[in-house]
Parts: sequence; C-alpha cells; structure tokens
Amino acid sequence: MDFSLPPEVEAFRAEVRAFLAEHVTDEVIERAHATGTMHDWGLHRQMAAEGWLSAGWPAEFGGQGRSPLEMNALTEEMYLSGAPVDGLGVASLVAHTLLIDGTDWQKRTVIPRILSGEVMCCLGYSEPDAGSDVAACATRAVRDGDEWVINGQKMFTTLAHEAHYVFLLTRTNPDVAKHEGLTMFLVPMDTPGIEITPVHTMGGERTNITFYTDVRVDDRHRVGEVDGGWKVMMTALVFERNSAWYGECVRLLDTAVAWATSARDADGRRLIDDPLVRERLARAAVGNEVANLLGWRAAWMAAEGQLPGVEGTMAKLFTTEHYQQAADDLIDILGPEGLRRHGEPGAAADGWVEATYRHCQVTTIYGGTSEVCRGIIAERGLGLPRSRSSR
Amino acid sequence: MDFSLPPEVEAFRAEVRAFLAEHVTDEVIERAHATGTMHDWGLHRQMAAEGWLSAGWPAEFGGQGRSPLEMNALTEEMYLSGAPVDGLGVASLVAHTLLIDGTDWQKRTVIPRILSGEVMCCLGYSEPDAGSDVAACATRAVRDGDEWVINGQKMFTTLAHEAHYVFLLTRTNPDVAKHEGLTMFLVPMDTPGIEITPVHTMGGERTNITFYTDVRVDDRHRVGEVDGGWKVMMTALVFERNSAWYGECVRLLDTAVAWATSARDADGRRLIDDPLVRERLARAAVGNEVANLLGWRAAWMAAEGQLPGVEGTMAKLFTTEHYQQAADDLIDILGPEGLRRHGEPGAAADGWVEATYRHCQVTTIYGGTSEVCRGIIAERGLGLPRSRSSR
Amino acid sequence: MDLALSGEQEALRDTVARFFSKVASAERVRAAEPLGFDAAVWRGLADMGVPTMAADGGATLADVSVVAREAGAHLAPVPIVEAAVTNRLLTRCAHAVDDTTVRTLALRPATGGRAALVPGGAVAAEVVVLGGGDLLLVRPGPTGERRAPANLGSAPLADIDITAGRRSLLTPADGSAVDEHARALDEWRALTASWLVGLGRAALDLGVSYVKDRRQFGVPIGSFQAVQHRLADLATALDGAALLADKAVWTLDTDAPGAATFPAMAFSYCGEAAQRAAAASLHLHGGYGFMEEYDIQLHFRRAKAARLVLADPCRELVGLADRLFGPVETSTGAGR
Amino acid sequence: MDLALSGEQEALRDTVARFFSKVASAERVRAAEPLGFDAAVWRGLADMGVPTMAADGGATLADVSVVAREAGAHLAPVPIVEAAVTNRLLTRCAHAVDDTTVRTLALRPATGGRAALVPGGAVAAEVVVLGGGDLLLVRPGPTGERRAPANLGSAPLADIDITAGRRSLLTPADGSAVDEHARALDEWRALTASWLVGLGRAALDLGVSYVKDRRQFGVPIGSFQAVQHRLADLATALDGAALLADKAVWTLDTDAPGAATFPAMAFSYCGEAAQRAAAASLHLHGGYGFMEEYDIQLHFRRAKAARLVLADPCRELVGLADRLFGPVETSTGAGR
Repeated sequence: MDFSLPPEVEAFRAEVRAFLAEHVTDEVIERAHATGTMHDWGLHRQMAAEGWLSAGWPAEFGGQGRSPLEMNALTEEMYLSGAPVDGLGVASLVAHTLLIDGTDWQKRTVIPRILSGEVMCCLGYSEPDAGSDVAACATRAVRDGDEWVINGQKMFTTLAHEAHYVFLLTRTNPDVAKHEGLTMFLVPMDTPGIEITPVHTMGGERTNITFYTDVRVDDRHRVGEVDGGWKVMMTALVFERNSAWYGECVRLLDTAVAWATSARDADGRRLIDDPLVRERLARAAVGNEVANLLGWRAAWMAAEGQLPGVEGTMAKLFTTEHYQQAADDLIDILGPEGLRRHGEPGAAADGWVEATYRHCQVTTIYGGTSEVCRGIIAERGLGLPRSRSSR
Repeated sequence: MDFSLPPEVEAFRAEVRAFLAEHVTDEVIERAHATGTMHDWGLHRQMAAEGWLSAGWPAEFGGQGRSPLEMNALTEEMYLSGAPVDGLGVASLVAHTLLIDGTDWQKRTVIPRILSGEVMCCLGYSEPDAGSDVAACATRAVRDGDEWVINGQKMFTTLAHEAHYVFLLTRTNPDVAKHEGLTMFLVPMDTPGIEITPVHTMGGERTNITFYTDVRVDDRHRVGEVDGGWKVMMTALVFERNSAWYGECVRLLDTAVAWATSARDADGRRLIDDPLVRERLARAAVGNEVANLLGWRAAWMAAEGQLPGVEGTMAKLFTTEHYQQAADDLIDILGPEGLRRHGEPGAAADGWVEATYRHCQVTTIYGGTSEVCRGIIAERGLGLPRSRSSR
Repeated sequence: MDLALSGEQEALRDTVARFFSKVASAERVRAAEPLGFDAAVWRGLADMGVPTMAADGGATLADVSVVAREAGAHLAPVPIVEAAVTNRLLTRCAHAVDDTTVRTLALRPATGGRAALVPGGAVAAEVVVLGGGDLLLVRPGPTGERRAPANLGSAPLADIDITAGRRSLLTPADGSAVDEHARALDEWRALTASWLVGLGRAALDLGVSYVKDRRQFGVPIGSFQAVQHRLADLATALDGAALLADKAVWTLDTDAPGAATFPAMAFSYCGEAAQRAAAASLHLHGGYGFMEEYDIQLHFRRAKAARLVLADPCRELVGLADRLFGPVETSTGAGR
Repeated sequence: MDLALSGEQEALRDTVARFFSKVASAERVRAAEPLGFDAAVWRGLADMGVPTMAADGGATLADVSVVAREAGAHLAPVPIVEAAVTNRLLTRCAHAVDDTTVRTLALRPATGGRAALVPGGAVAAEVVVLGGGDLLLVRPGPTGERRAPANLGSAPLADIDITAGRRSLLTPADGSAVDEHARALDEWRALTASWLVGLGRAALDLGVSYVKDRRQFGVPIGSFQAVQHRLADLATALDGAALLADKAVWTLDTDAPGAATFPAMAFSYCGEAAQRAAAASLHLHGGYGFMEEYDIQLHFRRAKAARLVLADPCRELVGLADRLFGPVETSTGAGR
C-alpha cells in the first residue's frame, strides 16, 4: 500500500494551489457570499485559460489528459481555496455526458465552448413532485416535426441565471413505465418561453425555479435516444463530484482551530486548552481524514479503471453527514459570539462558522440525499434485498 | 400542574423502601447475579406476605386497591433497590390478564395462588420464527374432545425453570389470517411433555427454550376464546411495565458517581473533577430525569383513567435507549479498570458498571423492541401512514 | 400529581395561541427579520398583561410558561421570556414595572463595560445587567442608536454599553445581586426551555405534515420506515422535554428541591430536542427545507440560536454537573 | 498511491484466514473463554513466523496489519498484536527475539510496582514495562501463578508485579525509553485499529447475513428501510476505518508526516466504528444476539474491551488533540 500521491500529481497540485492562491482573492469569495451565486466568470475563464476546465479531457478536445488522481487533487484544491466552483462542476458534468451520449454536432459545437469557459450549463432534473424520485418528471416534451415543444417547471435550477444551456429532463411518453418515457435535451437558455424565478435559501445560495412555456427546440438539442433519458441521467450521475465537500470541512476546522487558539475565556485560558473544546476539534479532525480517504479511494479506483459507484456514494454520504456534525459541534464551541454573521464587527471566526452552519445543511440533499445514498449502499454494496419502501 | 406525589403515595413509597432496605440484602442481589435467575422466592413470598403482590388489586381478591401512582412508586422502588423482580412482573401480568379474559374457574383457582406468592408464571410467546412478529406463532394446539394437544417450541421462556404455569400462545387454526387463528392457554408446567433447556445470555441472565411434545391440557386451561388469542395478547401487553428500567438507570449513575468521586487520576485529581467525566455524568443524569418523567406521565394518565398506550411506549423506548447510551458512556469513564468483572478484587465500581453494560443491551428487545416501539409511536402517536415495511 | 394545565391555563393558552396565529403568522415573523421584533405583537401581549403577570404574584412562572411555549411555537418576534423574568427580578428589587416597557436582562455579567449579545437588547428600553457584582438598570437610549448585529437566529440581540445612557443601581430585597441574577437566569432557563419545546413541537408538526403530504415513489414519504423511526424518536424526546420544562418551572414556583438543578437540565435537554427536531424536519423537507419561503428554516436557525445565546451547550452541561455533583475540588494542585 | 494489498500480502491474508478459520473457529474462541488464549493458535502463528516477522526488517507493519485484521475478524485468542509490537521494541533495544515466546508490553507505565491490566499479560513469558522512566523486561514467572481477572472482553489481561520475578533493564539503541515506549504504543494503536476493523467487519457481516435470512412479517428483515440505513452507515464507517487504519500503519512504516497523529486517529475511529457495528449487529439479532451460543456477543464484548484497555476513549481524543493542536498552554494560572 502507498498513500502518497505520485510526484506528477503533487506537482500538478502545487501548480493549482499557486494559481488559486493568486486568483481566489478575498474579493472573489466575498462576492460569491454576497450574491449567493457560486460561480465567478472571471475565475472560471482564468481556469479555462490555464486549460483546467479541460484538464481531464483527451488531447483531441484540447485537454491535458489528466488522471482521476490529478483531477481529484484539482477538485480538492479548488474547494480548499474556498473558490465558488459550482458552475465548473455542472459544466464538466454536462460536457462529460455529451461526450458519451451526445451527437457529433453536440460534441463539436457545445463541448468546446464549455471547455473554453465560454458557456455555462445548469441542470433541469428536479420538479415540484419529482425530487429524489426524479423519474416522476412531468415536464412534457411533444414532438412537432423536427422540433419539440416543451412545457413544465423545474425546481432548484441553480445557476440558471448565468447559464447558456439547461440540461433538461422531460417526459416524452406518459404511457409507459416512468423510467422509460423520459428524454433529455440540452436547451439554450435564450429560447423563448423560458422564465427564471430566483429562489433564496437559508444558506445564502441563490437557486431558481425555471418555467417552460411552449419552448420550441430543434431535435438536434436532444441528448440520447427518444425515451432514453434515464440512461443519459445514469451517465450524468457518474460525473457528480461526491467528495467535493472535504475541502469545505477542512476550511471549517481550520477556521475553528484558529479562533480557539486566539480566543481566551474569562480566566485568560485559550479556548483550545479546554478539554471539551479539544475533544470536539479532535473529533472533527478525525472525520476530516476519513472523508479525505473515502474520497481518494474513489478517485484511486477510477484511476485503476474500476467504477467506484458504491465507494463514491460512501464518500458523499460520509463527508456531508460529517460536515453537518462538525459544523454543529464547532459553532457550539464559539458560544454566543458564534451567532454573529459574517461582516458583523467582532464576529467570532469572522462569522464563517455561522455561515457554514447554515450552508452545510444542503449538502446532504443535492447530488443524492443521504437516504438515497444509504439505499444504494445497502442494496448494491451489502446486497440487501430491495427495500419495499424506497423505490 | 403539580409534580409532587400525593402524601399517601409518598407514605406508601417510604413503607416499601423500608421493607426493601431490609429484605433486598446483598445476598439476595448476589444470588440473582450468580444464578442469572431474576426471581427470589424468599423475597417474593415476603412481598406477598406484605400484600404487595396484590397491592393494586381490588379488595375482593385480597388486594389493597392501590392506585396506578402507588403501583408506579412500588415498581420504581423495587428496581431502585436492585431486587430481582422479573418474576413478580410476569406473575402480575398474567394475573391481570386472567382477571379480564380468564374464566371464573381460572380467576378462582389461579389468581389467588399467584397473588399469594405461591405460584409463578412464565410467558410462552416467542418462537424461533416468531419474534417481533409474534403472530407468526407456529406452536400447534389441536382439540381432542375436552382436551387440547400441544406441539411446538418457545424461545426465551424466562423463568420456566421456576414457574408453575406457562402463558402459552398457540395456533389453533392455520387456515385463516395469522392473527385470527391463535389461542392462549395457561398450561401447568408439570404437564407431561414439557421440556426445558436452559439458555445463558451475555448479560448473565438465564432464560430457556421450552419444548412441547403432545402436551395434553384440559380445555379449562384455555384463556379467552378459541382463535381469540390475539385479543388476549393485546390485553396482556397493556400490563407490561414499561418504565421499570428507570430504577436501573439510577443505580448505574449512582454507582458511576460514587466511583468517580473516590477515584483519582495520576495527578491526584478526583475523576469527577475532569470536565469530560462531568459532562457525561451530567448527560446521564438529565436522561434519567426524562425517563422518570415519561414513566410517571404514563402512570398518571392511568390514574386519570386514560390509556397511556403511546405514552407508555415512549417511556419504554426512551428509558431503554438511554440506559444503553448511559452504560456505554459510563463504562468509558472508568477506563481500563472498568473491564474487571464483579467479584474481581479491585474492580472499578465493584464491576457493576461492566455487568450493567452487558445486561442493559437486552432491555431494548424484550417487552417490545425499539423498532416496534418506534412504529407504534409513528403510526398511533403521529398518525403517519402505515409503513409498508413493518407489518 | 397533576400533569395537565389548569382550566385557566388552558384558556390562557388558547387566547395566546389565537393571538399569535393572527398577529405572529409566519409571514409576520419573516417580515420582522432580520431584527426579530414586531411592535404589534409586543403591544398585544402588553395589553394582555403578560410581561408583568408573574411579577406581582398574580400569576406563576407556570402561567408564563404557557405563553412562552406558544411564543416558541409561533416564533413570536418579542422578547417575552426576557421581559417576564426581568420584571420579576425588578420587583424583587422593589423597582416598579409595567407591561408597556420592553425590558430584558444580560445573561452574562458585563465585562469591559459591555454586556455582549443581550437577548432583546436591541429593542429593550431597560436592561438589567450584572456588572462588578452589582445589579444595574441600564437605559441605553433610543433603540435606533444601538447596533443590532445580524445573527443566526434573527433575534434582537445587542451589545449594551453600560457606561453610556442612564443607569441606576438595583438593590434586591433579599439575597445578593449575584444570587438574584442567578435566580433570574434559572427562570430564564426554565422558560426558554418551555419556549424551545414550543418551537420543537411546531417544527416536528411541520415535518409530520410534510411527510404525510409529500409523495415520492408513489407513496407518502411518511410511510418510509426510516422517516417514521426518526420522527418517533423526536416525538418521544419532545414529550420528555415538555415534561422536564414543566417540572423545571414547577420547581421554581414551589421552591421544590429540584429548583437548583431542573432549570439547567431543562434548558440543556429541551434545547437539544428542539434543535434535533428542527434539523430533522428541515432535512425531511428535502430541497424545500432550505428555501427561505418555507417556514422550517425559521425554526432551524432559532433552535440553535436560542441555546447558544447563553453558552456553549457543553459548558452548560459542565455547569449543571457543578449543581448535581458539587463543585470541582481545587485543593489539589495543577490539573492536566 | 496504491490502496490494494500486494500480491504477497494477499497470499499472507489468505493463508492466515484459512488457518484461523480452521484453528480459531467460533467454537474454539468460545472454548478459550474466559482466559482468552489458545496455545494451538499461538503455535500456528509462531510456526508461520508472524510474531517476529516485522521485528527484523523482513516484513513491515503493513504485513502484520494484514494478520491483525484477520485475527480481529476471527477473534483469534492470541495477543499477536502485542507480541509483534513488543518484538519490534525489543529489537530496537538489541534484545534477541523469537517466535515461540509469548511477549507483550504494558500500555501504561507501572505505578506502585504494578503494571495494571496488561493485554496478553496473563499468558506472556516476557512483559516489557515502562517503570520509573526505564524500560524493563519482566519475566513474571509461570503463568499459572498470575491472576487473570475475569473481564468484559475475555482477554488474557493481567496485573504484572514488576517487583517479583526476574527482570532486566532494556537500553534502546536510539531515543529514550519513554520515546521508544511511545513508539511501540503507537504501533499498538495502529495495529489494534486494524484488528478492530477486522472485528467490526466480521460483526457487520454477521448482521448482514442474519437480516438476509431472518424473516418477520413475511419478508427478510433486511428489506426494512430502517435496518438497511443503519447497516449502510456502518458499512461506510468501517470502510473509512479500514482506510484510516491502513494509512496509520503506512505512516509508521514510511515515517510519513502523519506518523504522529494517524495511529491515534485510527485507534479512536476504528474502535468507535467497530463498537457501533458490533452493537448494531447484536441488536439486529433480536433476542438471539444475547444468547451465549450466538457469535455476535463475542464481538460485542471484545469491541468495547479492546478500546477500553488503553484508556477512556474521550481521554484518547484529548491526547490526540495534543498531537494535532499542540500541548495545553500552562503559563496562565488556574483553570476554571
């Protein structure tokens, strides 16, 4: 066994770290925090210019052919830097899915523009009545000659207000089993009939509801077969970056440790010297390492040519549940002063623990809820009989 | 609101406490611990002589007509004393059930002998394939004139080796829905064809498997209607004493506090002065009070003429889960010395925390598993739709 | 033993609940953010005489607890627990009180001339502060001038400068200033515990309603066993919490033996139960739980904030240990 | 990065697993209670050269970890981790070692002439003890004379009287006696973490098999969502634990930067994961889980005992904090 990363991965990591140290300025972080939009066009295009949007892509797409280990290092460094990179994640997921399930035209016209940082995508899966049960999708697409006419509504269309395309799951056949009548489209956001309503969340992030009224798209925007949308969904799921939150966990702990080291109690003792504080910080540190290892295991398996389906799910489940537990413990150690929000004078830890406590709650929902993750691990990992209550 | 007990309850409690202080000697406790039989004939008959086996019974049965509050005080004191009283609980449950569902002959001949401490009962519900799903009972009873012929096997027939009767659930009709073909019997244990195999458990308690081979009993031993056994079961369930473990939780905490007050660390500090020890002791103390209040609420509701079905279930669930959590935390504070068993020279807390850690595990199983309890609370208490996976 | 509300208390509960449903609806609670104060709600409670009802011996803490629980259930944007406790404290100092004035107390002694994060401090006309061993009544000047820092619970917290504004020394009739402040703080703990039970049960109700209505995979998600078991544990914890809060209030009203321990136990346990219930309910809402327009996020933020405004919950438990097991022995030298 | 066992390690694992399956079956484990030692198992491992394999540089701790994990999975009644660590320590003290002799070390320094509850102490011919700042090799005389107190884990613990029997002073080649003991203790932590992962996964497997077979209400109880979710969380925790234990061993083998922290992290986390897995599996067995004749109670008792034999787990976490965040500042006077 060898837990060290190959020199070329460490070298790449150092390069990325140096870049991020320069470009992920406090201003970038503050702007994302203030707007709730976890995407920064400036940073995004600088990263594209470095070739890192396409770092994991083959040379024929202008990529650098980076390995899964290098890509994991890149993701980890981005999150460790605090960069707002939700947009990059979605763009990458859509591009990868197009590479597998897209048409030649899509590969030729859309992928290069995503990888160059020119265009941004958003995901249109969830609906008011289709959350974890995403196949319950009711947004209708009806064929009309070479076009499709789309009507419906999508929830949580994060980044819709910045995106050029929505990766849209629709129902094209209501008369078959629910997984078998779905079709995926990549719809330009400037198509008439699309409306965006902002949705503000407890964590400060902005998301959107998107409405689709008689939206007409050419059939060339269809991704995959007619009624083959579920297969495309499954492809896309593989590219969810499940260990991304490890970097956020580290930022949280670093913030809390720095605070506890400088803050003193009424008797002049450093807070970090209180056994009850030390115990919780240590527990958070252990969880962070477990999260880190579960994430790297999945990346390593991918590098070995294996499909880390269950293992990636474990990394996602563990990391996000641990993140919430740690935020809960660490805001407690701040005491009353931990209540002040970021930007308030004198806020403990500059209010970042408070912000994290609100933000982290959503991480067990998107990219597969903890309940869905547990079901996958139980059935696919442990081979337990399919639960009668989950599907 | 008034959380004080009425003077007559406090007076009764004081009387019980004085009695138990005298009769629940170390010898009684040690003997129960050594044999694993949580029943002591000496103590049992002394309690009968005081009239406390029938304390809650009307005068016509020689009872004292004690209220549910007085009876809760009695139970609480018995458990606080560390007395081995499983037998008393089962005897009382069977007697109460007979009072409601028994025949005149059963009421006349069996109840008085139970209440006088002369005879003991055991419960024959569980089977190898019928645990929480007790209605899956396969032990067959077949009518033969005025007699029934019983064949089958029962698990966890605790106290069978001391009991005069087994309260035996049987299947009399295999052709109807599983709840509708059951019949209850009160079978004398000296009936030919009953065999008892001891079963030893991790907690030190002895239980039994009982085998029934062509056991012939007269129809007068049938309790309730033919095929009406499920109704009798439901009656009996009401008389499970669900808050009994509170007393054990108090004994556990008292033991740990006494130890932590006398033990000192390498620096000569009392263990109880360590914040990490104090925190866990305080947490256990809070849980004990919650357990106490949930138990008393159920008793108070019964005293008010209400049926505390969900509330009794909550008391059972909370108290036993808390008991396990507390035992887990409190054995930890003892450190390595907590590993020595009772009877070993120098064992921390005389080994009682170690013994409790093993013993308490069973409390979330018998008298309704935590899973069954949660289902009851969810469906009956919260009105959630029946789970497709639990029944 | 009587674990039910009295007839009068039931009537009070119903009156207050009706009032809050009308005047402190979720829309109004949201509209009162970020400050967390609604003058109309305060006026309504003042008209009912709630702030001083237990100050003059006319009502008990148990009566205030009935109001506090409804206030928690509706997240009513008023520092009613603080006012009730402070008015009692002032009365024990022979200081006149009234229902109109918003009053509060600093939970922790002032340090460096400042009482930090006083609940209700951003909207109170009078603040009782323990400073230098004395009880001070501080009138910090117009509320507009006070800094009300944005905070997790959207509560009207403020740092009170006890060197500015008018202030006067309070003299308790019996007991020291420190003891009387400790007494007020335990009353605050017990009543806030009750407030947290109200919040926790309301959060649980939101969760239960949601899972009964919300369908996924063709069935209500409330029929999923994992959902059911989680809610059953929370319902049990909240029933225990309600009993513990009720008993804490009762021990204070009757000066029962548990008066030294139950308020701290109740505050600790009710806070934990409420926080767990709000968190679970939020998560059972899926993505909707995080949307500002859904109510459960209001409960979620306030549950944690109401615990934390006093102290790190672990520190509270250690403080409880002092009451339960006696103080830490200081004679032996250095510790770890 | 390579997270797989080497070909040699796979072969070692398979060999050892086959050996344990035959010689350390559950029946044999049970028969070895209460002492917790089976001489035939020891002899088998000695014949394979396991006790000294990592003492002479011929094998790594990672190789021993492969054996330790299988030993934990089978609850093999031998102090193999202790022996391997002690033989390495003795080698660093230029003291000859061999595979036949059962050796162990006292985890905590001796006090009052006694090393308390030494793992393997009841059956070891040689015990290394840190006493008065020195490393002592104690030969406590025939095992029959030693008191092996009955204990939760049915482990061959004993109190070692370091004033009786023969003893000699050990002199480490480099580093102080205290440092070398600390090093051995971290090796013990890392290998015991691996042992605990083996135990935890075996316990989980028992639980998974049971819920697949056991039918109630007409279906396997493994189809109940609450059961599934509980097992999924445990499987995840145990995978994390396995990675953490592997990394801890690797940091020691390679003297990587994490060598000062990972062994303690692994011991803490793997112990918790193993204990949770054993407890959950026991409870999923219903009443059968408590029967002595079912195997899961063997795992349940040993999981807790293996953690506790070192120290209160909370104290271990605080010790880990010292490594992660530096020692507690002692300059400022009295604490709370």
